[in-house]
Amino acid sequence: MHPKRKQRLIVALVIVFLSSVTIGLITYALRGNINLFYSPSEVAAGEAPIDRQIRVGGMVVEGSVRRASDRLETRFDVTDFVHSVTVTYDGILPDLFAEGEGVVATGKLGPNGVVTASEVLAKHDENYMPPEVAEALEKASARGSMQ
Amino acid sequence: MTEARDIDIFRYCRSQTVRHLMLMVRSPSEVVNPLLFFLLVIVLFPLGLGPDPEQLSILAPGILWVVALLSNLMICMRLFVDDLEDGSLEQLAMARVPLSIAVLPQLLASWLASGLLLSLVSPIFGLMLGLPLEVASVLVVSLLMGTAIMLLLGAVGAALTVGVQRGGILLALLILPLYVPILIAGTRALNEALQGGDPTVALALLGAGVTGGLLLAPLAIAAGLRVSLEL
Amino acid sequence: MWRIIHQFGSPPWVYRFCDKVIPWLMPITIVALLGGSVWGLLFAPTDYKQGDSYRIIYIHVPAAVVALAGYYVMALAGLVSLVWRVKLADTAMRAAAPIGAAYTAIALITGAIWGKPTWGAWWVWDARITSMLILFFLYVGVIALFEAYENKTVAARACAILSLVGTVNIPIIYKSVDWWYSLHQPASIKFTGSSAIDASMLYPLLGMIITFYALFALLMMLNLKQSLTEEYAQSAWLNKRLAA
Amino acid sequence: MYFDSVADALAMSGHGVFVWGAYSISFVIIFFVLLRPVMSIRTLNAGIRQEALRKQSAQVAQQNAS
Repeated sequence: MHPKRKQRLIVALVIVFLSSVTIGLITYALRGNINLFYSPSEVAAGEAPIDRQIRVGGMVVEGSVRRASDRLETRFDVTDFVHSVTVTYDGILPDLFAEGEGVVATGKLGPNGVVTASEVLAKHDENYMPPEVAEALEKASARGSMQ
Repeated sequence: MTEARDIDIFRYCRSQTVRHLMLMVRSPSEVVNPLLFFLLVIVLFPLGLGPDPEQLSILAPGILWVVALLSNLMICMRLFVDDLEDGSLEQLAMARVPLSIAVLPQLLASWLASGLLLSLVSPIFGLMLGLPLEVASVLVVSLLMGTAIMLLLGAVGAALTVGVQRGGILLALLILPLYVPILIAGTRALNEALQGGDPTVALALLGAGVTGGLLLAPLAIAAGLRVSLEL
Repeated sequence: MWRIIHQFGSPPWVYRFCDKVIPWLMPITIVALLGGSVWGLLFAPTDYKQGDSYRIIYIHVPAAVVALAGYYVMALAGLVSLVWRVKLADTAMRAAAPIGAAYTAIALITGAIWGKPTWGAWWVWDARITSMLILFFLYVGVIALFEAYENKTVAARACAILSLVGTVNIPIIYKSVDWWYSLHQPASIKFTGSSAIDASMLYPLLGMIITFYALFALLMMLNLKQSLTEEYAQSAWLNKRLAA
Repeated sequence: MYFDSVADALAMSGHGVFVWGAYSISFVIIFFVLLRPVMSIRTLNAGIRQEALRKQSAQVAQQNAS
């Protein structure tokens, strides 16, 4: 083969090789669980690793918030409406933290299935509506569930 | 003319790499200084944070990567400066080999002298910061790939700023934001390894960065050098 | 088709176009900006969860949306200037950078202020905030690189390369930071299906987004006009136009 | 108006500082990016006009002299 053409062929092959490796590695990486964010169902199924920093997100179960009388510690359940997981947190909770609201807790999952959080952040959802609308929606859903 | 055009780019690359390596051997301070900087800054952290090994090992991945990033920045600042001054950069641009390929030998030589060396000695620094020996392999592999991407990206910035007076701070401003994904993937791989997780995902992303960077960065470097040479 | 492109490449034509459009775009934009803010501040209903602090959305979201779009405008101008060597594309790119930086700054500052009552922190290293901060540095980098070169034609080409490198990196940066840590809510305005935002709040928000785009266009034209006046101070067409 | 009184609108049930602060900072930034080119164009134009006048008078003076 003409040396010039041979060079071109090699350069083209190198480009093809590099791009296929790039695509292959990216697809491999995307298939792996790269996010350390777990839903309570995943925690319940034992998918979350124990004793390492993870994040658990979901809704705070209504009526589950218990505050210790002598310390700052708070216990509450976080649910994704299928399973729930108990979270304990020793610190000041953000303003928007409330029962029935979304939170993201960062902490370690103990072998007893309780997450000891080092940080709790209120995660506000993407819904924006006037209070009257929210009320009406609530009423509508209450009526719907009664029927 | 046709004879002159038929230059063997592989032989050219090989000889250029050797030439650049010889230049570095002749002035070893350029090789040793970034390593010394790496060592000095790493020594500063235990002195500033206190010698508690547990606390240090938590911070170690971040410290190692940030310092590797900074010493890489130091190398990038010097990357094309001498070549521009003695005119060999202009020769390179005029050479019969495409500029995007012609810059590769210098990058390879710089990486061998900086990234490779730094990665290979990094387990020692890791030990100083309380990292267990088990994660040494992940540290070395992630740094090998990370320093390569950083050099490729940094060379783009160096090519753009080589003609500018006092381009050092400017280079940092241009390049450090682009280093963020590398920093995240690198520390992630180490943290995964430290906590008994699976570092392969983060390592795969770094690998993709190396190959993707090898594809795209030379084009940007060549374009940047042409701008700096006002060709 | 080619005639239009040719016209966009012609400084006198662009100057005249800016001169014609600015006098009516400026008052409209300012009125829309004030009107939209009053609507969002005083007339839009309060949110059922966040209360009144959500009203920052009418500044924060439009600024963030246009800041990101502005980067692509800048990179596109850079591409045109690199490939077709259109001098006006250089000027457009230079015009876009400070506006983009200002929009990013607004998005960051209002985001921080909104974060305090909602998340309980002025600053969280959330994916979108961090990417926005990096976007800000990219804008500042382009401005600084342009200022660093003596020869402005060379400077524009260097900036074009930098902004193109940034374009490749923005999705990667966003993805990597997202992977690292995320707190932001998902997008509220959806083009398919029903929006998660009530109509009484959506309309002022959409109005503000359009207004911020208009403001971007206005600022682009002002900056373009300024650069053209600077570059062509000696030219006959400009002198004639100013004398008239 | 959604609010009952001006005081309510200013207070915004306790979030007033944040909301009004965010809006005013944004408007200050917008004001400055808007003002910069406008002022710059004004001074540039004045300079160009002055230059043109100077040239014109120089021309007239030359004509008078010749």
